[in-house]
Amino acid sequence: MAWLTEILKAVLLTLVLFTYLAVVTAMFGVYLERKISGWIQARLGPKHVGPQGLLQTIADTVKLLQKEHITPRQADVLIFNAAPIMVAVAGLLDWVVIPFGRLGDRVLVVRDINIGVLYFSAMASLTVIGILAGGWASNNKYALLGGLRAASQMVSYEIPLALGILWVAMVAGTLSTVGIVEAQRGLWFIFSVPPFGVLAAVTFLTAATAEVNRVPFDLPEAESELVAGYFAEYTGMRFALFQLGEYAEAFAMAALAAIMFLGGWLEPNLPAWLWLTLGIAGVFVVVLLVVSGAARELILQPILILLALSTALCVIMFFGVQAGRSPVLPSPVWFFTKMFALVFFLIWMRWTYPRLRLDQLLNLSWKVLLPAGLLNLLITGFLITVAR
Amino acid sequence: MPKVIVDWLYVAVFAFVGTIMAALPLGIVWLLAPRADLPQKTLTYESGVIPFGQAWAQFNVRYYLFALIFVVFDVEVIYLYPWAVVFRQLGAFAFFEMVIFLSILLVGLAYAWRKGALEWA
Amino acid sequence: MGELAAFIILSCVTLIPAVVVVTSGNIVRSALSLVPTFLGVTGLYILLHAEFVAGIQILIYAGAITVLLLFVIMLTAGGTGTRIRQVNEQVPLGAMAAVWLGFLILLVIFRTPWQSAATAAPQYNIASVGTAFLTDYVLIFEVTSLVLLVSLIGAIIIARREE
Amino acid sequence: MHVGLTHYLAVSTMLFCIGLYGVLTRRNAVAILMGIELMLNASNINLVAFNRYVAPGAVGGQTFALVIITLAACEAAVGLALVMAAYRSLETIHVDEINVMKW
Repeated sequence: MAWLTEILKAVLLTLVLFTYLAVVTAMFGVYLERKISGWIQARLGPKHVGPQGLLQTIADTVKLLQKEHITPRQADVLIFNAAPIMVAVAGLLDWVVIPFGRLGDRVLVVRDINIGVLYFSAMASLTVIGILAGGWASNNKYALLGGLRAASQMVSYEIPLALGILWVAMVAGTLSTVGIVEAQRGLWFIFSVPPFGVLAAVTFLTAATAEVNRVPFDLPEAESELVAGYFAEYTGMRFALFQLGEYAEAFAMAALAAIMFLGGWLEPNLPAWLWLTLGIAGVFVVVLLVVSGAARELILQPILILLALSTALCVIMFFGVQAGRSPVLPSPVWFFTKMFALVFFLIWMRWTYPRLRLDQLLNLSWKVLLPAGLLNLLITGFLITVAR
Repeated sequence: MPKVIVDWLYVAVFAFVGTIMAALPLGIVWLLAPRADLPQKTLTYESGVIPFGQAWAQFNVRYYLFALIFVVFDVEVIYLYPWAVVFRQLGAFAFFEMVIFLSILLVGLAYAWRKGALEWA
Repeated sequence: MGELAAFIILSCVTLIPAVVVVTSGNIVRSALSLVPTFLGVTGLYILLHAEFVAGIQILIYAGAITVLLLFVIMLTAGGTGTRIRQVNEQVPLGAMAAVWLGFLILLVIFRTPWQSAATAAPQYNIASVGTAFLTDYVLIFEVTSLVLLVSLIGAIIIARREE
Repeated sequence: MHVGLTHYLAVSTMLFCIGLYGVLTRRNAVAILMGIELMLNASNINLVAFNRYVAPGAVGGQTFALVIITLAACEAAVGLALVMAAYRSLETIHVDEINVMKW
């Protein structure tokens, strides 16, 4: 009965991963988004529920659970209900191949599927159907228009996304996510074959941002034009499921970027003196900010916190490397650090760039990213072939 | 059991249990949330304006053109995956095969570009 | 035991939505029912150890062709198709033809003594598929790109006519 | 009971016939294309099954399945472009109403 134990294990892992997605990506993700957005706009963000507003999204979830489900009279009820579930499940399935770290000989991943990154892009492509179905089933002009816009945008950026993934698969020579991380032991892929690694990373991140419909590529949801686009008619928990799927996917993209370009769970392999220099520089800046009184400025406080955290990391790393420990910190710490750094980057982009127009958006995908991605593949392939 | 089967058994269980987990909050809402059917409430939302006609009308054909180009290039990408994994072992020959493959497709992209199929206007 | 159970479940996941695809009066529901069918076929590929084909099946069929079909439905009939008769007058004839053909093929299949070579499950991987494409089937590989080019150009010309 | 080649062939036959039924009875051109996709899927199951049971060492069947997936995508792209063209000049996508040879 080997398969029965496997199914039981799989069910348990599903529960764990779903809880992780609901708590870490959806709830904490929304909290982070609101808090960081607040900081960038020099306001406080959520503050009242729990310490620093940490429990705000939990309160929101409880509120959403008590909201009435409104189904528009003219909607196709079955598809209307199935669409958010499909989007959420597609977001969940992305995470099957994401490795969180490595403890001893065990890699912390649900399954290291042989065709890992291909699997990832296949699952990411399923979201489009859920969005299109939801937009259509609402029988609302804005929703359908938003659904069509979202679908045409997502399919346009699926190709550059795949090209970014392929670049990594080519350099690593494998499609397995664990294999890709292991292949970066010497050098992270963002630095390999310079400058083409950076180019591939930029292609991937741009396409990933568009794929999850985030600013500056948020036309489908443009709240000022389309009243939230394809989920205009969704209320309460169904709306929350769409959000869950979207945040799960956004975090999965950040996680995949960390795995493919930033070495995943691997520790940065820097000499002790560099850690020390970085740490001292960090301490210096923090002290300068506090002494000069600039730290009392609201907008500088989050920067101060981030700076203090990274300074602490540098100092810990310095002492760890001095003591000859390797790795100094458990690997999941690094994975999450990199993933959250990329999530922070996504939120930062949101408040830096204005929304693109539809024609600009499509031009960027088909006329810039696609040729650039293909050329990047060919040139890197050529270099690798020559180097042999 | 072979690794492939176990891998995808997990995927199947994830899809199945994930669906149940996602449907669960909808069930909780059914238990907790109030229900009051008012004709105004289930009206299609169009920013307060009384909706006219069906939403299920026609849209611009350009959406189709982009979907079309996407399908062709998505198919092209599936050939790149096996190539990316093995071209190192097969050497220069495999590389130039892919160059030919891609240049034929780039002709298609150039054609679409030239004919304005990539414009949104 | 487990294999048979998985096979039966996957066959149902494939065939039941397929029946919905061809019988539903609502064209959008038909198109959306294609998704479970394609995923069921993906599962059958997995049972046959063809992992790479399975991944491509999801990526192309479920992720691209279904989207294309949905686009065309929404750009032409839209949901208005829900209230229009979807079948022609050939239903009895078509059903007879399908059942008869199915019966014949099944008869042939069950009466043929197939030479099953495999006992142990083979281990396929993406590298062997890639090698096959780049060595034995290189002509097919290159011609495929021509087919893609021709269909891209043809479809653009047809879809853009009279603009 | 062991799952063998005949099981897969039987399932693929059924899928093929369901697709055939759809092609024969539908008025909507898009629905006819869906039927064709089902039939192509059935043939793909056959190819992969034969690969696994008759020639397990080679990958020819899988390669051909990939080629058929490619052709299915091309067929869908061109077929649906025809549907769009017909719709724009004749305002219908029902094949029993498209009965002029020239327009």
